[in-house]
Amino acid sequence: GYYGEFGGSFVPEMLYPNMEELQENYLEIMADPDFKKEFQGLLKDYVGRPSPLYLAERLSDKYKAKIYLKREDLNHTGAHKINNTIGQILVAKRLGKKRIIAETGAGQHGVATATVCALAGLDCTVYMGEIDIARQAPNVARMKMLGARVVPATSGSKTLKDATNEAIRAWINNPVDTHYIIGSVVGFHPYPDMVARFQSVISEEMKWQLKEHEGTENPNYVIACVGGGSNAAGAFYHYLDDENVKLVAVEAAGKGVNSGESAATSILGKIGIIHGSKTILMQTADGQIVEPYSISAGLDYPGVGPQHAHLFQTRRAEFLNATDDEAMEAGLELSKLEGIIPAIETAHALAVLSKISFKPDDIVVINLSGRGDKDLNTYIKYFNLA
Amino acid sequence: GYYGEFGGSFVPEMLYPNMEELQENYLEIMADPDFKKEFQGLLKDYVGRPSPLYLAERLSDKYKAKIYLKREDLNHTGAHKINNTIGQILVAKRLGKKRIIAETGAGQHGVATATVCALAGLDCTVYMGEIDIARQAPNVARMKMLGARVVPATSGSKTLKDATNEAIRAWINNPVDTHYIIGSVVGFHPYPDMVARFQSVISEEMKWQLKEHEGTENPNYVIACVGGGSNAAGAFYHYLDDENVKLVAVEAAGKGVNSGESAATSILGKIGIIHGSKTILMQTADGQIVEPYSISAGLDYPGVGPQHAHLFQTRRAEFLNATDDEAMEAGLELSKLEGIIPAIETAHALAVLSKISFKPDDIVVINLSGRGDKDLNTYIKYFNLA
Amino acid sequence: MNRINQKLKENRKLLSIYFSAGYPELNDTAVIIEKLQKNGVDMIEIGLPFSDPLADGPTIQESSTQALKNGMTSDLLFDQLKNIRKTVEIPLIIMGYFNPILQYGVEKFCEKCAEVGIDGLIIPDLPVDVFHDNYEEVFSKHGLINVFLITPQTSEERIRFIDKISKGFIYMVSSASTTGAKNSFGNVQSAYFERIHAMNLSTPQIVGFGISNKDTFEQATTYARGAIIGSAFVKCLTDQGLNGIDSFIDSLR
Amino acid sequence: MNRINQKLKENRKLLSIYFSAGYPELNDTAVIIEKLQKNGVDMIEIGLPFSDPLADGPTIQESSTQALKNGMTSDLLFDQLKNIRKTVEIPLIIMGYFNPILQYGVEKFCEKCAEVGIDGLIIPDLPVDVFHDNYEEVFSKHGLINVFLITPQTSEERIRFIDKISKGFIYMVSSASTTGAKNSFGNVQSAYFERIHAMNLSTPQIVGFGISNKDTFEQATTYARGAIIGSAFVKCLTDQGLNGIDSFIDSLR
Repeated sequence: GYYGEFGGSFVPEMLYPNMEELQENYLEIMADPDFKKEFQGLLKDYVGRPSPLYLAERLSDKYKAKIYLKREDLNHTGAHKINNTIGQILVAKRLGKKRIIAETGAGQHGVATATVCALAGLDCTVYMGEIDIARQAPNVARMKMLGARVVPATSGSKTLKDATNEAIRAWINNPVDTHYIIGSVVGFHPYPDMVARFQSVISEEMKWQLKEHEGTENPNYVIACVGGGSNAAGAFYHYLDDENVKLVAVEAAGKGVNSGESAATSILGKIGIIHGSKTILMQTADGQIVEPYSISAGLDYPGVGPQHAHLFQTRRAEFLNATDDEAMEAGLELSKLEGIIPAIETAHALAVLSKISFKPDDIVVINLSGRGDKDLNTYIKYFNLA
Repeated sequence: GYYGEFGGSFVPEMLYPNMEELQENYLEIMADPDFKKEFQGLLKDYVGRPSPLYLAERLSDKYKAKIYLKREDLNHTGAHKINNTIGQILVAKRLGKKRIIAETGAGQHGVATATVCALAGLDCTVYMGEIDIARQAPNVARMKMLGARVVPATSGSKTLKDATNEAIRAWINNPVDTHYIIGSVVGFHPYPDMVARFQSVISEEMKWQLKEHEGTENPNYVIACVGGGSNAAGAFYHYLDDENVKLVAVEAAGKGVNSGESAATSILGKIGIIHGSKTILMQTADGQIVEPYSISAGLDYPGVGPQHAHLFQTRRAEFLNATDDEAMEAGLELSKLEGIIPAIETAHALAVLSKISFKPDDIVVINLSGRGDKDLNTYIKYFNLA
Repeated sequence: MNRINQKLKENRKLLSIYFSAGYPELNDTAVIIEKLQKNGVDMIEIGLPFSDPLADGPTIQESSTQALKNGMTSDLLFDQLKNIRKTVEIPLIIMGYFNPILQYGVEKFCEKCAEVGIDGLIIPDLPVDVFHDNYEEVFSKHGLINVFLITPQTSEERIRFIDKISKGFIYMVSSASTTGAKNSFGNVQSAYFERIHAMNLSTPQIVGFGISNKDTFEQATTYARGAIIGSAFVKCLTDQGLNGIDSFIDSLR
Repeated sequence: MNRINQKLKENRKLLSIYFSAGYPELNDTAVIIEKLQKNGVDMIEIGLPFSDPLADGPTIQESSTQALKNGMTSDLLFDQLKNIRKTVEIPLIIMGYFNPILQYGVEKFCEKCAEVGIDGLIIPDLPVDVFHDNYEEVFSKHGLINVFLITPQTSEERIRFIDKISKGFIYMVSSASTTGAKNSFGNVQSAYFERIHAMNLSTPQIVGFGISNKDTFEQATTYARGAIIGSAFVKCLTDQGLNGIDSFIDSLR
């Protein structure tokens, strides 16, 4: 349950039985051939995996390297989130759970959870900050179309962190027949490990796809954005032990790292505990958790997954960041050069292409974690496209 | 250029050279190994093909047959439209064209065209009815993000038919370096044939996928919605000669076939000429083209592709229809049973499941032509989900 | 001899005028025709309005739409024209899209044309080969000339073929465009006009599209037998009604 | 001997009260403590406010948020408590989430607790095993009792373990829930209370969560040594301020 000094299970006793049940069963369930078959089958026929590895020629020309995009945006529901929710719903079924709860920020994980609950015929409740409900109306509608209840989180800053709090509270209040599907590699053990394993299909595919395209499994760089960090965890997973592969995690710098409106956790955070996990965390000197800011609703989490904290501390991954402005321009650039409108989260990863000095034959894989349809309103306003 | 008595090239002389150039070159270009390699490569790495063939178990339980969904909704840009625009942009490049024009109704084909133009670095202008621009703002924004110009069609009823007229006029005014990417199996020869060939990848994949799942290439039924008819053309293509496979085309009945607000062309239409093609067409006794109605912006075309007219006339395909209400309920049902929110166009195809008497071991393939994200506002309003 | 062929023998540049039947008012059709003849116009294209006029620019589109709103139909047009030959001598051509004619029945349409004294048809979206294979006979039977278009992009081979099967004149589209008035022609048009002239075709050519005033009329008819004014005339009707006809035609000569 | 252990020896059902430090007003902390003692309360849980109180229902969440807005900090709390032992005899426990304590430094936090006369800590999100492995020594060194929670879902094996390492009392969470007042307990709670009673634990139990009035207090303490009232008391502070304290406590006995 630990990555170096990070991770663990700092949960209230009320959640101990649920945590213990998960910890004791998740690896066994995941190793079961029936589970594997069902999981792989749904990833293939329902999610649409493998997601392509696409050589972006015009982007490559511009940044003078061989740039591949791992197309998680093409997954069902439009982001990598579904890899994890498919996995967890199958775990929940095997644990005999009848109800599912989840938190969501921008609504992508909420949609991915509502989706798998519809598929499995399980009751679904999604907690979402009252403010996010108002500004992410289309995703709220998607969840309702899928039969989920969306419950507003009215405490705190009424965004992702508070939705997570509410989901945990809901679990405390209904511990027995309920499973909580966390959307990122955050929270207490075994969540960071379980979610990373479900997302590891990303780098698993990258390896054989790169082998097909380039004759080598290993790129020179893997670049991914990090909020909680699930897409990065999946993209890094099978490269962690190979020091030749440079791992680049990109955080949201908001209006500038030192502007007071940022989500660059690795720079601004200190070691602390959030949602049951010891990690790097944006907080006051007094240990109160600070609400981060980013134009992207999926990156404004005040912490980072414990494994990422470890990768940062050990320097195995390089942590860069991109401001709102840099991300928006990178999103527009990809749209115009490659015909792919990325999620604003993903656009942060693209924004560091200009900050790295590549060699011409460097192979770079950017994890294109999600599509930008959900962000059109933000793009429209920002670039005045209406 | 003809399907029975339907089809042909009823174009003004001003377009004769363009038409001739296309007619003389498209088959040769498409047969070229380089073209095939590039087309197949983009379908795989950029579009995300093969699209899965997904056995929808809960839907199957409900309708007592083995129901498969062909997941065109998982393609890049969210519908089958991209298969055709990828193909045509490669044709256009090989013809040395510098500018692309297209028409669009709901905006899906416009987005698919803007996408491939960004990818190819070609100038793109999309004609769209003034009314559709107002009600499909997100797709307009997507096109602009992708670098396309969106020009309002202000004539006639200011919707799809008129956008098509404007695109044809634009081509007449710029015949030399411009290619017109038509979005469906309509228009003059070679468009219906060329578009059907590009879309035929749908049934090509269905065959080997069904073989994998069921040990047979042939389903008992293939069901697809029909506006112009490109998704149906692709889904029927490789089954046309096998009379054991029942082909079902589903038209939009709007508020009822005889309500005066409908788009059920096969029932309401007569033989006539629209956009250069002889086909079945909704028109007045005096030969004026009638504006159809459907809640789905992608099905309200007053004609139908000439091949579909032929399939209707020869009874090779069965033409059914679904009203607005039936389609909306079917869309909600799929969302809640399978976690897939379909485009409202596609929902029409789903709506006939309750109208066909299946045998329990019947294999049914529904072409899930597009995802419903673009239709959320309509769903929200209709079901009062906000 | 068909009135068109007779007119083409006259030794001067022919002025032909297009307008949409039933526009501005439903029953203006015959009045406009009579006024045009009175003003010395040589030939008239009577537009049969269509809901989706692909080859037309905004001016003629709008006049078609208005004519349809006014209640124009094929039957009504024939009715409006039933006594036209009592007063009008000059060639009359119906210009319309193929679908309304197809719905009317091509043979029946031709019969009616002959009955009221129409001399020819221009159907922009009826391809030459389809006409040639299917409708030439019925047109001939009713003494109707079908007029084909050529454009700057039409190949020499195709122009020769059209020349061969044409029985009246060739409608020479001035430039790659839909209908609509221009103020002048440039070098591209001149080169095109010269190129066609140099082909020595046996069928006379009348230029259309983009002719709006005396200058463009003269440029267009440097080599051609005549020219057709459409959008500029429709615009005059829109702005000034039937009272503007006299001065409009006067300004062209 | 620690005041908690001493208090647990008294031969009556213990009433313990929770409130959030710095609420309703920043400097109410000491006053409330004194008033509670004066009213015969046996023990007090002083809540150290946290931005993200996972185990708490809306009432305590809101009081924490308001306390933070008022300017509450760990340092300020110790400052408010520095003279508390001049007037207050009953056991005082700080109840707070682990992150503020971790940021303060666990050892330094314990030192300050000892300095102002705090007797124990309840840290809901500090797991038993982490405490046991890392912090038991420093707590002991400063004479602090750490209080562990059990719930209806806690396994017998785990309860035995907690019983073994507990030095004061076990905080027996009445039901699967976050904090918040209930009006009564049902059969499920009774069975749970009986089940724990039958285990014959060596550590006394005090029940918390859902106790709001005389009835629930009595039900909760049928077998247990005492009960803790939190949300109901905080709600009383919200509604009536410090003036409501006397009658609130009075209504419980």
